[in-house]
Amino acid sequence: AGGGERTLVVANWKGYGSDSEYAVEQFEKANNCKVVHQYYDSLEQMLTMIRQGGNGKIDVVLSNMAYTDTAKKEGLISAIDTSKLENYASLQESLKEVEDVVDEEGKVYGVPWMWGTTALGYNKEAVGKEIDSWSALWDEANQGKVTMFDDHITAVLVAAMYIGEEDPYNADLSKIEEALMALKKNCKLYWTSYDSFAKPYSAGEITMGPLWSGAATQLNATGVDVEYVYPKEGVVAWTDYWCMVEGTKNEDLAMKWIDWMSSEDFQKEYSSDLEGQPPVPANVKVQETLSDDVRKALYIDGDMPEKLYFQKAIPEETNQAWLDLWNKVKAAQ
Amino acid sequence: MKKKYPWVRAIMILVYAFMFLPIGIVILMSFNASPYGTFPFEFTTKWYELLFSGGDLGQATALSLIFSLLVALAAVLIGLLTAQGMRRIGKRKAAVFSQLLNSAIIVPWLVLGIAMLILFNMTGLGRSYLGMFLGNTVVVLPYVVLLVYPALLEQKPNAESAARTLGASPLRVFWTVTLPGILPAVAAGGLMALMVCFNNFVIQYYLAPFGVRTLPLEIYNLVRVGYKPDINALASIMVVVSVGLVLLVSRLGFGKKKGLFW
Amino acid sequence: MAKLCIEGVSKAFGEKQVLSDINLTAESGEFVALLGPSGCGKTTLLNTISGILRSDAGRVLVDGRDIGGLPVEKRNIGMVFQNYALFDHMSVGQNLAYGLKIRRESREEIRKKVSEALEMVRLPGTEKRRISSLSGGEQQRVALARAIILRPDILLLDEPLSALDKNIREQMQFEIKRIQKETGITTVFVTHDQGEALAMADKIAIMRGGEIVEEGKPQDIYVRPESYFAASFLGTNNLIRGTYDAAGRRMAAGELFLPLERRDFQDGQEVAAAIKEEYVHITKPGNGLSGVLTEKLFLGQLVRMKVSVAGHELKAVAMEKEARELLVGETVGVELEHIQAFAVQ
Amino acid sequence: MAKLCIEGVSKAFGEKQVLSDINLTAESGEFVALLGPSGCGKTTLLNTISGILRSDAGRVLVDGRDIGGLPVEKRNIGMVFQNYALFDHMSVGQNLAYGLKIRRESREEIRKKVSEALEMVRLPGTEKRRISSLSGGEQQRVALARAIILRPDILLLDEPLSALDKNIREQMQFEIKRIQKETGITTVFVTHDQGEALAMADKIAIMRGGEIVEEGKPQDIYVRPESYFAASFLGTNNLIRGTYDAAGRRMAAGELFLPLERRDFQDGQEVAAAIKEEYVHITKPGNGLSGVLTEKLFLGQLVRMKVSVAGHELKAVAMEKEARELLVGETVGVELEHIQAFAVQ
Amino acid sequence: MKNLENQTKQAHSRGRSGLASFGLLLPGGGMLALLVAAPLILLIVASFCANDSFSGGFTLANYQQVFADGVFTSLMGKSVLMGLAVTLGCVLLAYPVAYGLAKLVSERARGSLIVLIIIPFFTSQLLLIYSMIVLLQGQGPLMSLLALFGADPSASILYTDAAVFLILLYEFLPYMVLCLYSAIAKIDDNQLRAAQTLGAGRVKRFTSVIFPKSLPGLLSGILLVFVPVTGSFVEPDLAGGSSGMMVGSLINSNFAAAYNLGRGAALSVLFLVILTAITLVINGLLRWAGRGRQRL
Ligand SMILES: Nc1ncnc2c1ncn2[C@@H]1O[C@H](COP(=O)(O)OP(=O)(O)OP(=O)(O)O)[C@@H](O)[C@H]1O
Ligand SMILES: Nc1ncnc2c1ncn2[C@@H]1O[C@H](COP(=O)(O)OP(=O)(O)OP(=O)(O)O)[C@@H](O)[C@H]1O
Ligand SMILES: [Mg+2]
Ligand SMILES: [Mg+2]
Repeated sequence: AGGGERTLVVANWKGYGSDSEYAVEQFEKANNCKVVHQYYDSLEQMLTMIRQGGNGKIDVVLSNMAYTDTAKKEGLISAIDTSKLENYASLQESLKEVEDVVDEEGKVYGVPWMWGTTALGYNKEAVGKEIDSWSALWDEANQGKVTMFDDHITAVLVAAMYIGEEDPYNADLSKIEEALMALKKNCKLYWTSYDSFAKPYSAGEITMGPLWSGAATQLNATGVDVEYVYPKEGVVAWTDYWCMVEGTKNEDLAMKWIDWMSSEDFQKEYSSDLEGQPPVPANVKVQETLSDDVRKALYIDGDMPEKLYFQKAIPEETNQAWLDLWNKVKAAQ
Repeated sequence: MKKKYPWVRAIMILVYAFMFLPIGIVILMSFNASPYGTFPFEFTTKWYELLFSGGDLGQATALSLIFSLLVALAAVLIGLLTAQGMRRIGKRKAAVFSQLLNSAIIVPWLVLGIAMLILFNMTGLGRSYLGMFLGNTVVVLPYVVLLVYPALLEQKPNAESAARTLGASPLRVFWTVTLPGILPAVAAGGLMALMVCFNNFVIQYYLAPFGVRTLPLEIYNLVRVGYKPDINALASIMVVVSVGLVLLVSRLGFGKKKGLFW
Repeated sequence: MAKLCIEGVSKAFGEKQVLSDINLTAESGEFVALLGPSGCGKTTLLNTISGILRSDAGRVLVDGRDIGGLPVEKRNIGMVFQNYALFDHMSVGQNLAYGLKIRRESREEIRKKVSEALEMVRLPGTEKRRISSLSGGEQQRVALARAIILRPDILLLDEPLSALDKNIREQMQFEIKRIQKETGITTVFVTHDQGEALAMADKIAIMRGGEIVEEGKPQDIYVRPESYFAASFLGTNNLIRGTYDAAGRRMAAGELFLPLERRDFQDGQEVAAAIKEEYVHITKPGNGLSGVLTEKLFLGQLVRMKVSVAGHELKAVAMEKEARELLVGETVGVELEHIQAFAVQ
Repeated sequence: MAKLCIEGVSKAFGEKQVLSDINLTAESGEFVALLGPSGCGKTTLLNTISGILRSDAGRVLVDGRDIGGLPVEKRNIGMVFQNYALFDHMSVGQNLAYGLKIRRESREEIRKKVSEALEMVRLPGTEKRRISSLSGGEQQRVALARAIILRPDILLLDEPLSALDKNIREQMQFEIKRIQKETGITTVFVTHDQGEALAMADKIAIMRGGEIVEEGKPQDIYVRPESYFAASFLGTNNLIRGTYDAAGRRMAAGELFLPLERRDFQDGQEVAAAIKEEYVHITKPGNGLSGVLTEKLFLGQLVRMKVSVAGHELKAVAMEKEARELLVGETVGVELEHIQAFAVQ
Repeated sequence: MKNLENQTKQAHSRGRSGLASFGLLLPGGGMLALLVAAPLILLIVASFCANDSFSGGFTLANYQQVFADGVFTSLMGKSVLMGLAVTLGCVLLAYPVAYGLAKLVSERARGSLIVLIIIPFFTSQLLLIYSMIVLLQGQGPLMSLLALFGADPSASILYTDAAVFLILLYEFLPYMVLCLYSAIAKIDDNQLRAAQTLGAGRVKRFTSVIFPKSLPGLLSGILLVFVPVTGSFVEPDLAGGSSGMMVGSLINSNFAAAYNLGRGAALSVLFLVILTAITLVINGLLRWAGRGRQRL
């Protein structure tokens, strides 16, 4: 390594594509620089990271749509000149420049990278029939075999879809509470991480529950059969955006990184790495060229669900209220 | 005296089995092909290959070991000073001080970790190596003192005075007489500190600088993406090495000196 | 080889006065034994000499030089403790070399001195042994060697033999005495075994409640003590109270009349007498006073007896041979010797 | 108040045979002292009697009843340990009441017995005291009281006095003997202080390497031992080797000829003799053998002397009075008594 | 012996020693003050502050909110029960083990056995929790074994409070063993023998000698077990199933899921106060029991 080599600091989840060998090596070679990853293990931590001492240290950060709004409002990330990105045009239009990533002046703060869903995963063999509705979670026949994602937002949204709320983000909390209490009776456990779903699921302790699409992909790829379906009531979805940290000294490199992450080469490679929990690539060209097997593995082979509720920024009070509600449900004996 | 208390012996065997059963599982799983620890068992060594093909796990282990060693070292040094000071101020005042140490043990790490983070953020120290080091040290310090202080009190009387009459300065007395006399307790304290720090997820979770991953944090991260049994392989190696060390040490007869612990 | 002078040394722990105005001199090469009941301040006195404790008042002079200002390690005073206080994490050789190494003597020198010292305490070639592998008596000798190897001006011994069995103890008494004579180091020896003090010391100082009551040569102080405390403390005594009869130059205790050597009492003055049991001689009837033998207990070398004389029961002791013919219940003659009498304050 | 019979008791720890075929009887009310060098198995023997250890072979009978099958707590055997083993988390009263409470005696009864027992050991009214506030001698008495309050059939004492000062020790010897007489409890007493054993016991058993070498009345065993070991172990001895001269009915050791009482040796047989130092009587020249006094050491009651006779240096001891006129360097007469001779195996 | 002790005391209670002792205690004491006391005070202050930046003025709102929905009270109750159960389990298992270590095993084996009991913790704690889960889960080794005796292999106790209990017991048993061992090792063998010759059987020996004399060790063991168990959250989250939540998770989620400093602080303060109170009560009860045994 030469003395004048520059270092690009990237913040992301661990094992989420960007830290794979091919991603890092190719970029380093092409740009004669070094790439260092900083991992966060929650999006709150991601925010705190940039807030405290992250400025000037972290150059690029991957953020969930729901959190770019906060980051943007707090001035933690800077606007991106999308015209300088070669691959921006190829990205899925519906994900670009949505409310949470642009400001009043129309400046763009996040470049879509991947998206995925939280739908219903189940063990077809154990359940013995096809499932197409969230109501299966509430079905007494599945008592003791159900799990729920231990996340107040997912929990509220799923419950809202189950009871048929028009706008899940403004649902009637008392009804939600009722539904979640009912669900608790059926639930064996609440899962918190990939492992805490995968282990009991593969051991047969549980047979169904809300699941990340990437998690389902990885499970299938490692030999554990799981059906992943989009329930008719709707599906929670999330999008991850690349953002540039305010005050970075490596703006050029950061832009190149974002471009590289959006590129066909990279996205295609990552999408085919089925054991790496790959979500759906935002690059349309990649989406089109994916093999049928991969499309199937990513659950984008058939019709996409009509009702796709993207996780978006919610006000602080709502967040606290949902959390309190979820804690109350969990605490109930 | 043999064969007295058969039920006590039975419970001992049971408890030791209980303590090493999960270890057995870890070792078993490190040779099991299934990444989720499910049966049927299928023998493989691929996790060991994966482990030795490099990667973050090795780095995290090295970091944790070095960090815990440093923390244990600092805790032993400060603990020695503290214990010596406690002995000098007399039993009654020392009792008050050990209450203070106790309180550092009983405050749950969760609460303490958060409270320290708030303090560090206020003082501008924030998440940093220094903060993580201080936090872990203060958490293990009481274990060291509570082991070393009684040993100091039980020191063979007069040996220190004897050394003085032979011309040794107080400092020299400490190094050549006091310290060797309490070495088993100091070793026990250091070991305890090492273990507690090596395993301390909570404090490190709150105080580690961003991007710095000690072994507990690394495993915590891995759990989110799905950890592979290469951790089991790592743990198996560590346990086998430490059990081997213990047995070796006892063979060599260091353990014979009454009570390596307490 | 130095003269030790303790002048007016006092020491209190909090309220408690443990040493009050102690004066004591040990001539160069002299062996002084400190004797006294438990808690009288013997250890405290040694500690103020060695510097482990700082006295509240008074001076400690070695060859006329006040060493009060020096820290322990600068005083060149050797000390042997009751529990030996050996460094059990070191070998015998390392224990002996400890002080020499601090003095930065050369390796060769150290090796030589260590082997000489071990020879002196009759443990040659034990340099490599672990302390824990030595018997009590051997440990004691190592402790002694460690103290004298530095050729201290003064050697202090704090009940060095009290943890030993009788047999090894007697042997060690002999060894210590021999080594002290050979090296000529001025020595202060604390014990509460009288036989030990009597057998070993050139001079005995008797302490009580933080004061030195009396000092003198062993036989003098044992047979002709100057204080009632020393008289009653040393040996096994018959203690008798009575009044002085100036005319008869004797004391009267009920019907028992004891002739006294001391004459400086007034007629009718209350007097306390101490007669050591071995100075109550029991003989054939007709000699001296007349009494009845009431008890006889075989102790091996000696036989302890009790004899009833003029309403008093006196303890007596005799060699087995002499007591052989005396039978319990018989009338016997009783001769008293060395009656020590003191005025009652 | 029971007869204790130990029949053929053996015990090994692993390879090491610690007791070999021990036979010992203590008559009802008898006070038996076990005497022997350190490590000879005294404690082990007591422990097999009390049941703390299980013997490998042999029987322990109390009044003819084999108690081998009973657990310790059912044997009704009292024990006093060297370190007292008092429950220091309880008061004196609680310590004494401990066994009574287990026997579910009534509160009234317990209170009465505790206060009586404390009276017996001369510590009345100390029920509420903490153990740590008692002196060594007082603790010893509490331990004794705790053991006898249950009126055990047998009382075992394992070096109960070895941690005490000489003065308290003598006092306690007397107390223990008195209490044993008063209660009449059959007692086995372990010590390695000969004076103690001689003064207290009705019978002494001498142990060596896991065997009982000899037993007998104190004075008998001391003065007329049947084994060379007992002869040389008890007291301070002059040990002399020589050959038997059948014609002269004496043994010859160099130029020294010792007349022997025992005649059952063959001419020229190798013989070992032990003469206790107090049976070497030093007198005016002319009596007995002729020797030269080489050393004299004042020990208080006794004076220890060394005398050179016919090329042998003999230890002698005498009362101060008798030794007074003997001067070192003078020619003296030496009379020997109680020469114990044994064939050398 | 007594005056020997005195001597060492003397050696350290001389002039200037006050200052030197202070110097020795400074690093340790300072760390405790700055890193334990100060943060806790800060936490208490935060719990009474209206906003997170310590500038909102005094308020009780945080505490009111904590008690508003009853979640805290029920979780606290459950956690305390779990804490008590695990502590009791540890005590019951640790006493025989500590006794065996201190009095039954050979000197040679003792050192190794004591170190061995903490060796499992040189792997990661999280890993041990997972392996316990593997052990307990349906179709896992334990259930498969039990199936041989006719149990239903898929009906495991995992994801119930019993599983959490077992895991916590596993994690904290060594602390209790070590504490009790150190206390029991100090008990004089002769005192136990003396009790025996005075007619005390096993139970009586335990209640009258071993228990009172190991009380200090027991108390520190309880401190080291009860408090962390009650505050645990990883174990119940992983193995407790849907009803497993304990109070630690509540505190954690208020700091991690929603950064609500005031509420989290109030929860922490309450938690600490309640735990301290319970610990004091247990202490008192045990001391009373230890003493009660000995009354005349
Ligand atoms: N550090 C101390 N603080 C308070 N009192 C003390 C201290 N050291 C000794 N003493 C008291 O001073 C007195 C004399 O103690 P010292 O140890 O000198 O006695 P001693 O003559 O050596 O007795 P022993 O023969 O028992 O060794 C005792 O009453 C003791 O309790
Ligand atoms: N538990 C044991 N295991 C192995 N050897 C033992 C044990 N207990 C005692 N011994 C050995 O048995 C022998 C006799 O020991 P015991 O304690 O009975 O001697 P003792 O006559 O009481 O000695 P002392 O006078 O020193 O108390 C000793 O050599 C001792 O080392
Ligand atoms: Mg003393
Ligand atoms: Mg013994």
